[in-house]
Amino acid sequence: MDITVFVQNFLNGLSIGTVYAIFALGYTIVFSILGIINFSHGAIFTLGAYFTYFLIGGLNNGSGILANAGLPFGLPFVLAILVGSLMAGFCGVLIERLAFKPLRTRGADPLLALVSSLGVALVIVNLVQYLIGAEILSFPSNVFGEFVNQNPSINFNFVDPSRPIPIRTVQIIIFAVSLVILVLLAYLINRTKFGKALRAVAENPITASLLGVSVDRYIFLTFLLSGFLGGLAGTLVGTSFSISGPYFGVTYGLKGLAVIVLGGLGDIPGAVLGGLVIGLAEAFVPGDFSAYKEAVAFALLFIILLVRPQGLLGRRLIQKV
Amino acid sequence: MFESFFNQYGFLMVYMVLQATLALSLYLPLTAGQLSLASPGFFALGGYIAAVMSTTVWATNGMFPIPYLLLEMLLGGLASGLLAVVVGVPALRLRGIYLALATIAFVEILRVVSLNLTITGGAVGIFGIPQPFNSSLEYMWVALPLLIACVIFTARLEKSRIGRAFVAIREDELAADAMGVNPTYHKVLAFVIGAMIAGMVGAITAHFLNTWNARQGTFDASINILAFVLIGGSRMTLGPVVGGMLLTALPEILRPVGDVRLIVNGFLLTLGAVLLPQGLISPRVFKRKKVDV
Amino acid sequence: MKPVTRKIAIAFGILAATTFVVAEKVATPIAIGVSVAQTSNTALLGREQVIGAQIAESFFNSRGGVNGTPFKLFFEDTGGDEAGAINAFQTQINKNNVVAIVGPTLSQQAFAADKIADRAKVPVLGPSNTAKGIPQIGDFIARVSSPVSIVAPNSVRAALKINPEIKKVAVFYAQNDAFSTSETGTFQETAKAQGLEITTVQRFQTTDSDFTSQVSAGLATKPELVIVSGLAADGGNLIKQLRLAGYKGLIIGGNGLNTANMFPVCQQYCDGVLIAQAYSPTAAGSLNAAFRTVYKNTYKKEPPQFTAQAFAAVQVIVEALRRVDKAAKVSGAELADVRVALNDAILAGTYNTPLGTISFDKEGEVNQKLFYVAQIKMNPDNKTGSFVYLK
Amino acid sequence: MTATDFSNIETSSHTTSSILSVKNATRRFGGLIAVNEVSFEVTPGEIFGLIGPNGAGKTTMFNLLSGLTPPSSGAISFEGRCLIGLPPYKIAELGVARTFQNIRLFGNLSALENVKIAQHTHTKAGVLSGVFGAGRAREEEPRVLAKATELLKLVGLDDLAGEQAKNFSYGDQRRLEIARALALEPKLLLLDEPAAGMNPTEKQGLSDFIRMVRDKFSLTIVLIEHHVPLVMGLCDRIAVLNFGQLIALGNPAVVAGDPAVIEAYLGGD
Repeated sequence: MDITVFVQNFLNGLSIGTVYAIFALGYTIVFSILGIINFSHGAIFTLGAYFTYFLIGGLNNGSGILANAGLPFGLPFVLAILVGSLMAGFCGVLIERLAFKPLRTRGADPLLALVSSLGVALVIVNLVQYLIGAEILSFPSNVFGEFVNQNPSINFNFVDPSRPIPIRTVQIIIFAVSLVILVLLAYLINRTKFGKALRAVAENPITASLLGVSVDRYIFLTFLLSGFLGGLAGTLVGTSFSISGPYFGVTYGLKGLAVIVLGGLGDIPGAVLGGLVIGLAEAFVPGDFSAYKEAVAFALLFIILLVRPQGLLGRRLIQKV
Repeated sequence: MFESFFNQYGFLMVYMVLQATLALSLYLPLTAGQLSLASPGFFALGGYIAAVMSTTVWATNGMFPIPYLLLEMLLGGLASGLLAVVVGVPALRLRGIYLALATIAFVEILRVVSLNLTITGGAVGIFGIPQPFNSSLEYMWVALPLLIACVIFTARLEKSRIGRAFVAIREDELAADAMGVNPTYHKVLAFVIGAMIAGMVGAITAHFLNTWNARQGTFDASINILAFVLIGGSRMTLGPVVGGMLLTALPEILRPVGDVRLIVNGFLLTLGAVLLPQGLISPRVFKRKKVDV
Repeated sequence: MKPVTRKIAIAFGILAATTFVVAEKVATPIAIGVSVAQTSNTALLGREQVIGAQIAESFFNSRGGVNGTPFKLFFEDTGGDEAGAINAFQTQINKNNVVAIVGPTLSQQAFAADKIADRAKVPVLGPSNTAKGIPQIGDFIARVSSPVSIVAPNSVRAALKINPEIKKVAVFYAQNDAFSTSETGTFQETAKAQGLEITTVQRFQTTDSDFTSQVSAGLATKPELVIVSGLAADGGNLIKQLRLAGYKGLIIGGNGLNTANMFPVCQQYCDGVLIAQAYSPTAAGSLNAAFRTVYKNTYKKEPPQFTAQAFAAVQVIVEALRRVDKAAKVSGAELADVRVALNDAILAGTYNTPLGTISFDKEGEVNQKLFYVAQIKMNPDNKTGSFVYLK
Repeated sequence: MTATDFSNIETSSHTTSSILSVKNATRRFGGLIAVNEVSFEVTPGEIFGLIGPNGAGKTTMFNLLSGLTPPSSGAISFEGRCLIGLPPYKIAELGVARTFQNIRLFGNLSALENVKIAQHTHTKAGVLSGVFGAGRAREEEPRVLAKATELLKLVGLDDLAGEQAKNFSYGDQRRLEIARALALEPKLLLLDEPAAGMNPTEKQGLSDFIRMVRDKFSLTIVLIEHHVPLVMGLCDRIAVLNFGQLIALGNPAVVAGDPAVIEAYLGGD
């Protein structure tokens, strides 16, 4: 492969891969604590993008019942993205209280969480459609500031000066933001009391509660963090590509599942690795096979599961006899 | 009044029956403890077989002969069963949610492949599929017997030696293994029978919808069918049947609600899961009567 | 025979014996059905159609309806799938007792649902079904949406007029969209017929947003013309990413991109894109002017093609109804008779719609006189723009 | 004296008449060696005890015998047939049945169903035969029911045949597990702590019961047990494991006097 094309594909893969990773982390921490898959995580992704869009003062150009509505104020983008993601986080908590907690207290089959969160996802998507509309919403091109607006792509010359590699500036920003988030998250989980407790709860909720960790409080915080990450990923993708409507998060929701299972369910480094692997694999699909790009994540998932049934970094389940 | 009801809801009633049968295809592997979401893949395959056969090999101008429809169901079932063996033997080593995701991967791969083949008609799919009946309702002649046959088959299987082996694996795979039950064989068997049902339902549905395309076998369908089984009840044959019928009818029942009907639909789904953790139909409902007496 | 089986058999026997006994009458106001995708991920298109139909409803009712009798539109959501379309059609036919149906949104849905209406002898007018074979579903099926094979080639010729040096073409299309896959076939045939070399065919999905791999692979073949068949969100993103990756040549957008919804997606990068149109907001004609004004007053932008087509579909039914009504009063007549007469009237007429003058052949295929090629001109705000009609 | 020396003695004296032969069986879990070079033989008709402090590797040994865990090295043969590499259900088919230390009944199923399932290897009915109640199933089902009922009666649970296993008392669950294992019609029965959770009366009854079962079904029995008096009174021979190694093997009197055994029990637990 031509080195220029290779470098370009590699950078593209990293950029989308880190977003996959952030999104998938939201899935995986919930799984690590409760052993359930939250199907509404894709809808949270959508919500995060919508929240941020309206918080920066964006108007609804959709045809829902809130057509042409908007907030009377506009926050600076950095603040809006934080508040918007946090609001997504609280939606995650709300979902936990309404759809998961009742199941947990009844000791229901964990599979039911799939159905109850599916219902929630259906509500969110159709509520957005009803209130906002099915139309596409776009962030203004100067949302990352004037520099990005004036220089929408940057040419890199580090391989062959005669053939510069154009990379979208937004992609570079997203990559940088994602890296910062991942580092912060690594710190949070490995170094803080919250992180240690989180891991303890993930390891064994019963022991953790005996050790004095308030399991309920950590479940609350986990869903807050999960929703925050989902909403953040949604906003990042939204600024890069525009919000394509209420079904914006659905494809990411599905692909995120592939990411976490590929990496190993409930495994935090695994989600990052899975995101990067799938991002890169998609970027390196040869042009002639672009038809199959959509299937790459799943083909990879299928093959890797056959070789390593517990995913790349997952621990093998040892059944105690 | 009477026949206008059947004119309006004839399609829906047959569709409910077909979807209920499809729910059994997911229920069967679940009786052996295997959460497989592969049903829509086999459903799509069966449909494609019927669509291709009836528009090319057996193309007719008038009514499509019913024996050919039955033959297509047989072919769809067999092809799905065969594919299920190929996919099931490696995939069923996976457990729980890993298996679920691997089967979703299978459905997605099949979908993308069918988008890219000429024989499946790409994104447009296959249309103008010959009709064996004059109205939607008449499909009941095939759909209902298939459902009844599948219900009886499944219910009786559960009471038989093979069914006991399935349930033993669901309860405790390791103990079942130690009691002389070959887990792999029985898991694949349950998966294959489920796939065959899905393939047969697909073959009928292709004629019933008059068209077939890649959107028939998707992740969304996987999750819907799972909801059929869990809301209906995953411990008795009747559960998925009731769940499949009810959830298929729900968006239509809610039609008078207007614009917010899918919001209500989603809300009811969550409510159903939360309030009926055992599903609508559970063995406990039946047992309780016995204990009281 | 077990008792249960016998009961079922008896029920079927009764059913078979009692089809079509009661005759419904046409109500006042006259019921016309509109069944498009108001939910699901196809709703973006369906919403545009609902708006077009609603504008037509108030527009024509305020102009006397059907010779003085008002008509009423019944909206039944099809969702995005085939079964939903059939259920919606069944409700229109048997519960709302409509004289005709406008819908569904997708060609795949039409293949399923139109058959049902045809059997019930209810005329269907497809507002946006462009796939091959739609009018051939049955005698009662027609469409106002021109098949892609007619719309697409104009734009290739227009591109060559702008830049006769073009030799190499890269083609991109949304492979999960029925319209786009048919359209790209036509584009590719046209390009070959014009002596152009197709250097690459890249596929994507309408649900994608990241096209960097397709763009990289496509631009590696050094094309001088790029042809994109897709829908607003994906097509817009693709065009933006093509430009940001340094592509400077001409871009042709398929008919799916003929919507102002694309502008906020590709923003300033939409500028200069050639679009094959079945509807141009700037087209001449007093009716189009009136339609455009109503739309712009409410939605502050140019009406999209889907809206115009839905408007035209309702218009065709209303005008045909007027002719049927002149022969014999429609309101209160036998519903079944009106449906048959209406179908004949639809196919017989010529209609001066916002799409231009249209008529139908005896199969129900639309004959549209005018097609347009427009070039996108973006406004300085980068969120709005216009389609500038190319002569 | 080392474990290896024991095995040498054993192999030379029991080669021809043994039903079960374990040679240098070893199982590692990561760095931990759960079973280390253990060798012993069991003669037909024998009641063979396997004892040792907690964590000595007894249950791991059972898992090696029943195929649930493959040995890292070593050889295990049953009636002269090598068991290495065979999946558990194959070993069960050959005639090795077991119970579990942490009872693994099919909790949601009735006692009757639990026992029926274990007759799987002795029935052949396929899918169609089972569904139509014809062919093999027609002949097998009454036989399966009769046998299950008989076994439940044997363990005194026939009154509770229709009850869900998870609702049983601890002792009843142990009995049901034995009935289920017997339904396999085994030649070798592995009992993992059958007396755990039983009261003294029940324990006394258990000894008689195990002997009765052995005689009635001509079984060979290997059992793990903590309750020393029970083992001493019941077993023909005893093997003692400590930290995965075989430290003593012989008849109860000999083993009880072995200094290594006394050391293991006093020093260990």
